[in-house]
This record gives sequence, structure tokens and C-alpha cells, in this order.
Amino acid sequence: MTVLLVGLLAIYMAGIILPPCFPGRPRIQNLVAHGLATGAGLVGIVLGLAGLLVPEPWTVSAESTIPFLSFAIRLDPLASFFVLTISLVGLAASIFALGYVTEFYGRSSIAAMGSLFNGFLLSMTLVVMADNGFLFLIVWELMALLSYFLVVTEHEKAEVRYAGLFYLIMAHVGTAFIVLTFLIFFQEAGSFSFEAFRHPEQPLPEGMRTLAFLMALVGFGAKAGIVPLHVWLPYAHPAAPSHISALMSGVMIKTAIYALLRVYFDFLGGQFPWWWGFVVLLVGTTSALLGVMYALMENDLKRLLAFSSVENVGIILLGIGAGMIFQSYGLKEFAALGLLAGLYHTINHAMFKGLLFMGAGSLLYAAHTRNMEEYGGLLRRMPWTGLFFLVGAVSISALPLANGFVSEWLVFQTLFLSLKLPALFLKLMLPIAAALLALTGVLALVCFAKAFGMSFLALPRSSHARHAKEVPIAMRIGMGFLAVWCVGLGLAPMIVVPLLNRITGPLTGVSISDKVLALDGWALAPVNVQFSSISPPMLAAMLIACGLLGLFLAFMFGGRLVTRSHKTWGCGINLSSRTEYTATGFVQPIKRVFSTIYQPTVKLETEFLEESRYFAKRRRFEFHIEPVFQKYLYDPLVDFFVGMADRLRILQAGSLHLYLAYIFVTLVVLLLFAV
Amino acid sequence: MSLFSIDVGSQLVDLGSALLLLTCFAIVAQRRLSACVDLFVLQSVFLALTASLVAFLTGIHHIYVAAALTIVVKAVIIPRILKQVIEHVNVKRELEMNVNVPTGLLICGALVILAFFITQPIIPLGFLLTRDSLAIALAIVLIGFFMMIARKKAVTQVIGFLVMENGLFLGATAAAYGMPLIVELGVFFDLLVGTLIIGIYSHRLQDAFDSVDTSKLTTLKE
Amino acid sequence: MSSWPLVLLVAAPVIAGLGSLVVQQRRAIEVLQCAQAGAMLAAAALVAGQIIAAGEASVGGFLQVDALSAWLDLIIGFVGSSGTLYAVGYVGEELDRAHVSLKRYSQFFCLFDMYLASMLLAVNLENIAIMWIAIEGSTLSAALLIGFDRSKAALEAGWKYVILSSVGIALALFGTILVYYSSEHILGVSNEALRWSQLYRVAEKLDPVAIKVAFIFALIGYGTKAGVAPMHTWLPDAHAEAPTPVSAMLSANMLTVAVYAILRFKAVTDRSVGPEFAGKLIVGLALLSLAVSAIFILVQRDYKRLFAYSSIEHIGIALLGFGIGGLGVFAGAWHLMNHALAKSTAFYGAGLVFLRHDHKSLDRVTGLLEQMPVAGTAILVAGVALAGLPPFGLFISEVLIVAGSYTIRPEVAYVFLALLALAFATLLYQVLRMVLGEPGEAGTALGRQCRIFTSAAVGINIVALGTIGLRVPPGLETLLASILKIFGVGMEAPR
Amino acid sequence: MMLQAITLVVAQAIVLLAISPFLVGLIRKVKARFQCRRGAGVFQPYADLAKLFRKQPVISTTTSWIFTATPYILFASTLSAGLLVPTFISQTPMNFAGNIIALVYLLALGTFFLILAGLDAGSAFGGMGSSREAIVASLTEPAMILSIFAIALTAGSTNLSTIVHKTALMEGIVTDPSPHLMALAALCIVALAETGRVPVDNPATHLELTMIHEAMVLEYSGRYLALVEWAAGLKLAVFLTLIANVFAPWGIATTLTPAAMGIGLVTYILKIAGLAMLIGTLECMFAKLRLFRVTDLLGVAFILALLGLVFFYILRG
Repeated sequence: MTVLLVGLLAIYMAGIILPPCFPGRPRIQNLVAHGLATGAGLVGIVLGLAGLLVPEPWTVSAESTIPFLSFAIRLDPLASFFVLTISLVGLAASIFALGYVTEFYGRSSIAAMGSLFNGFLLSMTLVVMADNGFLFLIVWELMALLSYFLVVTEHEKAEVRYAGLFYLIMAHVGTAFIVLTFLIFFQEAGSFSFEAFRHPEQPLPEGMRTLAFLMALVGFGAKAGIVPLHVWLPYAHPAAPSHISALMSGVMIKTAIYALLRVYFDFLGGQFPWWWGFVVLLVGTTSALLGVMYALMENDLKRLLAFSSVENVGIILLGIGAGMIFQSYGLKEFAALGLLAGLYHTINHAMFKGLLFMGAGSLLYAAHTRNMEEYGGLLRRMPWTGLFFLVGAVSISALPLANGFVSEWLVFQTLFLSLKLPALFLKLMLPIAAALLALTGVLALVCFAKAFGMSFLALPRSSHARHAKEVPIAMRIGMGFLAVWCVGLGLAPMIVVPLLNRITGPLTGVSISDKVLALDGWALAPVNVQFSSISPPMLAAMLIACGLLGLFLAFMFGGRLVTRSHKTWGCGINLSSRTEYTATGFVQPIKRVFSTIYQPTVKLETEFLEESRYFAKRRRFEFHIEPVFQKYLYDPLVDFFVGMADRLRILQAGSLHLYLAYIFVTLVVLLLFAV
Repeated sequence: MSLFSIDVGSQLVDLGSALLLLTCFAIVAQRRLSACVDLFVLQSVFLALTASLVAFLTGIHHIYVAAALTIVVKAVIIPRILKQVIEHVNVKRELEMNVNVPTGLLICGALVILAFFITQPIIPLGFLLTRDSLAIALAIVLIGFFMMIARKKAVTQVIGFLVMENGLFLGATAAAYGMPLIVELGVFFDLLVGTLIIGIYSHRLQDAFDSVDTSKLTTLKE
Repeated sequence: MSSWPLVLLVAAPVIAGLGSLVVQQRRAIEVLQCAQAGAMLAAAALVAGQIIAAGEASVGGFLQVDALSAWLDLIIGFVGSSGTLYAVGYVGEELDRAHVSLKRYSQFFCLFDMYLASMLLAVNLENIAIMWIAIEGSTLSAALLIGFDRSKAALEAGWKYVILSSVGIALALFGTILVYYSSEHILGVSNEALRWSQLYRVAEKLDPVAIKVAFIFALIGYGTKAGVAPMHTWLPDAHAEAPTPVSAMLSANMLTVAVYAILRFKAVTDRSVGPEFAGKLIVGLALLSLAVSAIFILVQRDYKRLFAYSSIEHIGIALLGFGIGGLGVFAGAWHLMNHALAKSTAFYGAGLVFLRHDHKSLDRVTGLLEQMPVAGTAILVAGVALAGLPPFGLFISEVLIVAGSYTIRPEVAYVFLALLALAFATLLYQVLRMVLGEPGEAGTALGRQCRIFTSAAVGINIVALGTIGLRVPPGLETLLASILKIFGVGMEAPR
Repeated sequence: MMLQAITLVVAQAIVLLAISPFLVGLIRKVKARFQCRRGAGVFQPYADLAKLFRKQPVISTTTSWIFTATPYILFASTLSAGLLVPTFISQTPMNFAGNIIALVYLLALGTFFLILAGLDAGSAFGGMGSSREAIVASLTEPAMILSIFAIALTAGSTNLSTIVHKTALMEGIVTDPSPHLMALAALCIVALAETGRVPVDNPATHLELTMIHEAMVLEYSGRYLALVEWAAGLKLAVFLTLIANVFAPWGIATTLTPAAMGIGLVTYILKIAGLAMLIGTLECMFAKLRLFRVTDLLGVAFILALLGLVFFYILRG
């Protein structure tokens, strides 16, 4: 392990230091930086697996000269799992980047991008490995800072700068809450070491525990992008270069999930009242639903993906929240199931969100725009990208045979198990959450049907799309790698579940893998196979068999007939991209049905011909959906501060007498009251 | 020591301090600039007398030096510099104030009370000889400070500052039986240089703004 | 224990200053200044080394160095020398552009060195009254430096500075007198009654009320020089209008020296009346400073004023650390050093921008990273450090201070964190819009010599800032440990 | 054992495939009768399928492989979904392979690709159909999940066979029917929406104002259309089976004796035929709703399912 760890750090450090050593040679810089990152990714995967498999948590630490700070590393199953996830996506992103950053030759410094990229990956890895609160804070802030610099790679664009700043500030505010969380433990433990957090001399008072719970939820929630702290996400993730977006959406926000589990189940020992779990559940449901709803309305592909990250974090929190509720009632097996579902969805989301962002990157690379309305018909021009994107879309829509299906299924089962709960309130709430999850799921399906359909199907909607070419091989390999994982994780839960069980076991105190894997691994069951079960391999077999049956029927009856191809009948008009359904039009009914949430504002301008008002020369239609949280939560806050500051300028009015008066008054007041 | 018994001496010292305080009030009440300077000279003389009285009574001789310096610096050199500045910048004889005279006097009275109130618990540990000088010193410092706020012209602010210095000096000599000589010398040197620099500045201000009404200096602000 | 490094430390600037006034010849002055910078740095290092080794050093009971003084020696010595290099580049450029005559060029360096000398003297003195004299000396030399280029704004700033800080210093003197007044009964009417070491020894016997009043006067007096709100009002004007090398020295050194003076008084007060009294006052004023600076940074339109307000903020943070005591003292000292480095770096950058564009308006400066890489990097690195982000020491000290204050009074920690977040947001908002984006107006390019010297200064600072970012070098660690002892705290920090 | 399982699965597949066109024909017949027409014979759909399979398919030039793959995927997913539902025997061998959620998501898989296919042709009709299908599907899903869960509660399982088997054996059958009835009502509405019947959609029209499913498949022809139609029929069969066997598992074979199976098969056919005729009747009684009125209907379904849940818990204490 030591060798692996040192190797990992060494390669990343090399990746940070070396690229600037080849000034003016972007190709070499690119190869060095991302090549090394690829290597590090491989090492990280091995390290993560090793950490998952070793019986005892593996620790190493180096003292520092700063009080309370020690460079302590701890690889328990939880940490290792996230190391594994980060490394997997990191590996794919590095390979993808080899091709993708060629876009930036001559525009931005490849050396800087490469170094920052390695640094970002390193900081994320360290975040999940850190075993000391102080160290955690340092790497956490570094992660935010480095990702900020990556986000503003194209800082000549104003909106990119805005996105970056917004992100940085939100991240820092979050950190402030995290600091408070740690301080609550620190006060009892008298140290920043996580070991001391786990076993303080005397247990925390109840009020303090609750405070810690809320602080952690806000602090880490800001990073995870839970509603209403999600607003930075749809700005920052699209602004970054796509391989960075893949990392940020795929794994960076997961570090927050890691930290939440760490705090709730490790530091607080999984001892909490039921309403904690309910709060998490509530947050999860809200984030999932609102996230997907806003995603649905986006025509900017990367913003759509960013919003869908909010949704998936919500789904993860649904699993965890349900687990927490069960935990609080001592139903440990179900609790473990909830966590397992959450973790399963974590890695799944990492895979397909990484894949989708890379796909979006490829589209950007090929068509030079992020607006779906200007794509179209790309499946014929970019078959591989299209295929991989489809796999990602199927996975994220939780459709069978892909990984999203398995984890979402597990979440559903956890919620259904609420019938074992004593409290009527929860008995009712969890199924409703399940229903809303179903709504989320199908909206996600629609969302990605739109994303794929508008981008890849029918006729090209712009000259960009018409001249698009398939992307370089490196990018395709990066995407293919993750696509394979999406399918693999979906078909082989019998391999994944035991690994995840090694995490949930210590956290909840029960091992459930043999119960979850019923019928010697063929079926997946929520602890008791009587309640329900699925068997992904069997489903796959069925689907394939039925598909073959369909083919057989088709060709048995009329196999000799060759298909004739003819252009689509457009009611007499020649079909053009103008006659196609637009992305905006596609979701219009949904927008109308849920108008209470979207509060859409529609503007329709019509220019008429001079001759007659019966003939329109041109019409202009635009609609916007209300960014509710920004309008009613964030903007007022900013306005308040700016306004206050403006009013307080008067303090510094420039008059010497006034200044002297300040001193005089202070003096007199202190003399009167302080003595 | 044979001539006076201690309490008579302390009476005299207190008398000196009181005179200083009175001159303060006079300066506050005074509307004419040159008169302010003259009053300051008078105050400095009183200060020197009190100091030398203390020196005589206690037999701490380097206070004599301090007293002599006071005469030289504050009663001769600095007033000359000030007069020059006044000549150069030909300020109006009338002073503008932020606070009118009666209010100013009232505030000064309040400040004196404050000074006594604060120093009350400390005075007992003072030397028998210089009972209330500490309180008076503090009062003078505060009044000088107040003058700087109340008066608009640069020169009068300088005078306020110098009055503060006098208060400090009274505190140092009368109340605390004088700082060590080197300190006294240093303080006086700094004082001299400071006044010079302030003089230079008011010259330049005059050249730049053709007025030394410091309440007009408000271009630098938020 | 040889005493020459200490003497050299104080003497080098004096000699160099007088020398530059005499020779009146550019190259000579440059050589002289560079030598001075080197000598000062070496001497500071040596002195610190002696303290680390022996704990104390003194020259005839007049100059007396303990850990705290050595800490200040290091700060002033290091930043002073890099500042001297920078000044050579900066003022040299102005000379090339014929903004200043050779005469005023040499005058500048004379004043500049005297200023450094008086500060170095102030922190190495044993006698509180003489320390007062030295600090007053620095005030006066600074007054002349601030008004150096005789624009109206500079004059106004200088005038405000000289009046306000003279008043402040006068109040500080009254505080000193009060200490003397109460100590001379125990130590006799003599120099003894003004020596730190003696005062610490007999502090318990001193009259508490007198000490309290004395501390209030000292706090407000020296607080005025340290730019503690609400006595800070001179600071932005002075920093903005002074020639930039001077602004850097004001921020990095003079404020620090004023804090040092306050600390000396605090040490006496704590021994006499317990740490709560001084702690309360300092914490209150510190938080006020934070609030004021955070707000004014937000509305700032002038990049030099911007950094000036950020100085108010960081002095406030450091004082907060000292105010809460315990490891806060460690953090405070650490904060002072890192802030000195970061802030001087920031001003170096700002100065280059000013030389190029000849205006101080934030809104008209963009894309520095592309247009002036050195200045851009300097401002970016400094901005990140000053915002309190790792891998820089300010992050460490801020976390430690929050932790310390939380264990004592949680509400202080809450307010502190909130204000920190606000200051973070406002500062980065301003800094980032300077360094990022497309370059704006072209401006006039800088001369080669100027570029070399200033880049050297910036480089030195950034390297230092990086190296002490996440680790306390062992020597400094021992220094800090003995500083903690001065404030009656042991280094029994659990790791 | 293995062999038996396979044969049962195949048998079930055959039954479903065989019966689904019949159901369509039956509904058409009933409607014709209500409209005082003789109408085509109930076995007409078989002929239609055969004819379509033999016709030469025409594919739009604008389309991609998605378009040609969709019918097979649709067919496969629907049939697989059918295999999860117990038809004439209560314990389908495929029980373990997936529960009700799996069924829902298998159908969703079909819907997903159908939507894509609708977009792929590039005509406005297809887009319109897809977009409407999207809204209907998204409103149906929550109600479906809740109603299924309300039923699952009684049997303590979400595996269909387990539910059906237990109910058939009178195990854990509800003493009070109210939750069941509400769930049933909800599920019926869901079924109508999912299978594209009046009042949500009208399979008998090609009027662009009203059509949803038909608009999506407008570009299909030949064997592709055959598969799509068949899949639609299968979907109908699946939902009818679901309703029939979950709420009225009478006569279903709980053992694998030939006799039992025979009875099971007959009763099964009777049950779903009855349901089909019921649907036909309903279609004649109601008019199709405007698209944005469908939301109200499905909202009602959701509330009903929720009430079913509440009642269950309250009555069970």
C-alpha cells in the first residue's frame, strides 16, 4: 500500500511540476500532463481496490510543525471506494483530455491546464484520504481553488469569470460551515484528528450533535449542490473545459457525499433521531425533482447535464436519508441497504455523468456550440460518440441493463421497506418520496430523450452540425472506457455489492451482502428475497431472447424484402431542419403543466408586412423560466450587502475633524466603561 | 526643603497646574489666532515654573533641564515657527470653529470632571507633593484634543496638539517626577521635528490649496 | 554572544541612508541600497539565529532582543530588504521618466532608510519610552515619505496622517507615562521603571486601575498607527497616495511595529490584571476592523486603497488572535509574518500597474495576467493568500484563530467566520477582475532595469510566502514557542 | 426443473403473443357494435400483422439506425415485461427476474426508444407525438408506482407472482376492500393512459390534433410497423393481465397440475377478454380529453393511490 500511495503522490506531483518544464511545446505538455494523470489513475484504481479489500483500515501519518495539523492518511473501505471512483473517472478524463485539449492549443496555456488538472485530481484524492480535520480543510480548499482556476480557463469570457467567482464564493461559504462542523467536534476532542472526532472523551451534548448535523448538511450540501445551494453548479460546470466538467460533476461533488457519510455515520456513530434522516430525505427529494425539472428546460447541453447532477445527488441522498431513518429505528439491515443503494448510485453517477460530459465535450469539439438547437443529425456523422452518449443517456434514465437501473431500483426498494417502520408518518412519507422519485426518473428519461434526440437524430439544424466530424481516437477511448463500466456495473451487481458491503458493514454494523445477493448471486434482493428481487443478467437474457424472436419473426415472414428508403413525407412541404420539432417545443407541454414551478415568461414579437397586417414578415418568440432561487434568495442578499456598503461610505467622509472625533469618542467611551 | 513644608509645596504645585488648566480654558475661549499663540507661550512658561518648582522641592535636578528646554522650545522656538506660518499663510485673524465658544467651554468642563473621575482611584498612589496634577494633566490632554476637533484652521489644530503635549509634560514631570533625562531629550527632539514638519506641511497646503482650512481637505474619501 | 549583528541591523540603514544623501550619484546609491538590503537581511537572520540559540541578546542594556523582537526583526529585515530592491527599481523608473530629480531621488532613499532604521530600532529597544521616541521617529519620516510626490492628494493624505498619528502617538505617550507613574514606586525614579523585563517582573505589584487606563491609552494610541478601526481613517489615504514602495513598507512593517507596541503593553497588563481585560478590548476592536474593511473593500474603486483596507482586515485578524490568547498568539504572530509578505507582494504588483497605467482606478485595469505577467502573478498570488486560501500561511493562522476563539467564545467565532467569508468574497471579486480577462488600455511599458529589480523583489517574496506556507521552519518554531511564553502560554498544543 | 421452467416461460410468451391481437380486435368489435356497425372480425388484427410483415418497408432517408432498431427493442422490452406478469399460472418462473419496478422500467425502455424514433424521422408529427408521449408518461409513472405499492402492502411483496400467488391462496388477503378498490381504480386509469386508449389517446385516429402514439409511429411501415403494433397489443395485454390477476386471481393455477393449468388458462382468457370488452365500452362512453385535461385525470389517479395507501395503514392500525 505504501508503495502505491507514494507512487500515486509521486506521479501526480510529477504531473504538476513537469508540464511547465516544456515551454512553448503544447503537444509535449499535453502528453506529459495527461499521460502522467493516466498512469496515476491506474495506480489509484489499484490503490482503491486494495483499500477495499484489506481487512483493517490502513493508516500512515507524518507530523507537522503546525499545531493540530498532522498529515494523516487513512484508507478505510469508505475512503478507498471514493479513491477508486475518482481514479476511474480521472483515468477516463485524462485519456479524453489527450485529444480534447488540442482545442486549446495556442488559446490557453496547456502547461497550466495540465498542472492544475493533476493538482485537482490529487487534491480530490487527498480529501477522501485525509484523517485529520485540519488537513481535510486544507485539501478541501485547495480542491476548490484548483477547480476554480480550471473553470476560468477561458477567462476572456465574462460569463466564465462570473461563473468562476460565483463558484469560488459558494465553495468558501460552504467551507465556513464545514469549519464550524469540525469545531464542534474539536471542542470535545481537543484535537483535529478524525480519530479523536470518532471517540471523544465525553460524548457530544445533544444540541451540539444537532448543530453539527445541520452545519455539515449546509457546508457539504453547498458542494454537493443540494437545492437551494445548487445555483453555482449550472454556471461553473458548463464553464469549465469538458473533461474538467466531467470530473467536477462526476466526482468532485461526490466528495461532499463522502464527507456527509463520514460525519453522520463515522463521527456521530450513526446515532441520531429519525428526523435527521427525514431532513436528508426531504432535501434529496427536492433536489432530485427540481434538479431534473430545470434540466428539462435547458437547451445548453452542459447546463442540462449540470442540473441533472443536482438531480442525481438528490437520488443519492434519498438512499442515504432512508438509510438514516432505518438506522435511527435500529433496523440496521435496511439502513445498510439504503447506504448501499446510495453508494451504488454514487459510483454509477460518476460513470455516466463523466461519460455524458465527455460526450458533450465531443459535441462542442465537433460543432463548436453548446446549444442543442444547433445540433441534430450527428449520429450519422459521429457514430461512436453517438453510441457512447446513448449508453450514457440510457444509464442515467435508469433503464434496464444499464447501471442506473440497478441503483435506482435499490433506492426504490429501500423506500418501499418503510412498511416495516413503526411511525405512520414515515410509513406514508417514504412511499410518496418513492412516487416523486418515479416522477424524477421518468422526467430524466424525457430529459435525455430530448438531449439525445435533438443532438443526434433527424436533420442537422445548423451548418456547424452539417460539417461536424467524428472526434479523435483518444476522446473516443475515454468515453468508451466509461461506457463499458456503465454496462458492466449494470449487469454485474453480484461483484459490486460485496465490495460496497465492506463499506456499509462498518458504518452500520451489519453485513448484508449474502442477503442482498439472493439465489447465489443471480438475483438482487432488498435483504429478503420474498419482498422483491431482480436479476439483471436474467433480464438481459430475456431481452436478448425476445429481441431475437422479433428479428426471427420479421425475417421469417418477409425477410427477402429489401427496405426502400425515401424522404419523410412532410405534408407536401420539403422537409428541412425548420420543420423539425425544436428542443424548446419538445418540452413545452411539460413546461405548461408544471408552470407553477417554472413561472415561464413568454415574449412574442411579430413584424407584419407593410401591405397587410394579415401577413407576418417575421416572428420572434422567446421564453425564459424564472431562476427562482437566484431571484428571491441570492440577488437580494447581494443587493443588501452592496446597498449597506454604499450607505456606510459616509463613515469615510474625508473630514479630518470627523476622524479625530472618532478617536476622541472611542477614547472617552473606553475610559468611561472599560475601566 | 527647609523653606517650605511639604503641604505648602504641594499647594504651590497644584496652583501651577491649576494655572495651566486656566490658560487652557482661555485658549478655548480665545477667538484671535495670535492671541492663542501668546496664551500658549504663557502656558508653557507656567509649565516650566511648575516643573522647576517640583525639581526644587524634590531635588531631582534633571527636571531643571527639562524646564529649561520647555522655555527654549515651547516658549521661544515653536511660537516663532507658528508666527512665521501665520505670516506666510496670512490667515484671517478670526477663527472658525465647529463648536461655538460657550458649548466648547461646557464640554471642556465636562472633560475636566471626566479626568478627575478617571484618575480618582490612581491619585492616592501618587506622591504626596503632586496630588492632583495627574488629573489636571489628563484634563489638559483631553482639552487639547478637543481643540483639534473644534477648530478648523491648521494652525489652531497645531496649537491644540501642542497643548496636549503640555499636558503630557505636566503629567511626566509634576505627576511622575520627570522621566529620565534621555527620554525628556528625545521627546523634545521629536516634538520639535514634528512641529517643523507640520509647519512645512501647512506651507505646502497653502501653496497647493491657497488656504489652510483643513475642513476643506475632503477630496480623499470613499 | 557577539553583539555586532544587532548593531549592524540598526546601523546599516542609517549608514546607507546618510550615504545616499551624501553621494548624490545614481549608480552609487543603487549599489549602496542593494548592499544595505543584503546587510539588513543577513543581520536580521543572524540576530534571529542568536535568539534561537541563546534566547536573548542585548547591547549594553540599551538594545535588548527577545523572541518577539527577533520575530519583528525578521519581518522588517526581510520585507525591508525586498522593499529596498523594489524601491531601487521603482524610484529609478521615475527618475528615468524625469518625474523626480536626482536630488529628490537621493532624499527619498535617505528618508526610506531612516524610516526602516527607526522601526528596527523601535522593536529592539528595552525602554518603553525610548521605543515611543523611535516609533514617533518612524511616524515623522513616514509623514515626509507619504507627501513625497507633492500632488494635492499626497499633501492631503500626508497632512491627515501626520495629524492623526501625532495625536495617537501623544495618547500612547500618556499611557507610557501612566505606566511609569505606577511603576516608579516599586522600581524607583529611574530607567529601571521603564524596562520591559523589569515591568514584567513586578507587574503583579503595579496598580491595576493605573495599568488599565494606561493600556487603554496605549491601545488607542498605537492602535491609531496600527490602523485599528475606528482609528484607521488615515490608512487608506496614506497607503493610496504614498509612493508604492512606501505603501508596501507602511502596510507590511509599520502596522506590524504598532501591533508590537500594543503587544508589549498587553503583556504587562495581562500579568497585572489578567488577560481578560486586554483580551476583551482587543477582540472588540479587531472584529470592528474586520467589518469595516470587508465593507469598504466591496465598494472600492481604487486598487491601492483596496489593499490598504485589506491591511486593516489582516491587522484585525492578527490582533484577534493575540486577543483570544493561547494558540491565538501563535496564530497571530504567524499571521503578522505571512501578511507582511503577502501584502508587500500585493503592493509591489499594484505599484507596477500604477507605473504602467498612471491611474489607480480598479475598473480600468483588466487582464493583468496577460498584459503584465509579473504584476499579475504578484497580485493574484497575494490576493489568494490574503483571501485566506491554502497553500498559504494565512489560511493556517485563520483556522487556528477560529478554533481558539470557538473554544473560548463561540459567538466570536461565528462573527469572525461570517466577516472572513464576506471579506473573502469582496477581496477576490476585486482582485480577480483585475488579473483575469482581456487586457484593457496599453499604458507605457516599463524600463528594463525597473523590471529586473521589481521582479527580483516579487520573486523573493513569493518564494518565501510559498516556503513557509504549510510548514513552520524549525528555527521559527522555537521563536514562536518563546513568544508564547512571553504571553504566559506554553506550546502544549496536541498535534 | 430447468426444462420445465423454460417451457413455462415459452408457453407464457406464446400465450401473450397470441392473445394480444385478439384483444385489439375484440375492442374494435365492441366499439363497432356500439356504433351499430358490424365491424371487422375479432381476428382481423392477425391478418393485418401478417399483411404488414409481408409488405416492403419504407425507411425515411433522414433516419439513423435508432429508427430501425426501435421496433425490435420495443417488442423485446414489452414481451419481457409480459414475462414478469403471472398469466395463467400464479408462480411464473421469471418471478425472481424482476418485480413491478422492473416491469415499469422495462416498459419505460420501450417508451424511451419510441420517443427517439418519433424524433428521428424529423417530421413535425413524430416530434409532436414524442413530446406528448413524454408528458403523459411522466404523469402516469408516480400514480402507477403508488398504486402498485398500495397493493404490494397487502401481500408484503412487490414481486408480482408473489402478490398474485398469495392473494390466490387467500393468504394476507385484505379483510377490507377499500384500499384495494382505490388502488384498482388508480391502476385502471394508469392502464388506459399507458396503453394509449380513450380518454387519453385515441388509437383509431390519425388526426394530428389528437394522436399521440400514432403520431410517433407514423413513419413506420412493413415489418417494423407490424412489430410496433404487436408491441402495442402486448402492452395492452400486459396491463389487462396485471389488473385481472392482481385484483381477481380467481381460478389461476397455483399448482402445476395440467388440470389446474387448463382451468387457469381458460379463466385467464375469459378475464382479460372481459376487461377488453369493458375498455371497448368505456371508449364509446367517453370522448377523448384535451391533452392538458389529461393531467387532471392522472392527478385523480395519484390521489386515489395515495388514499389507498393511507386507508391501508389506518385500517391496519
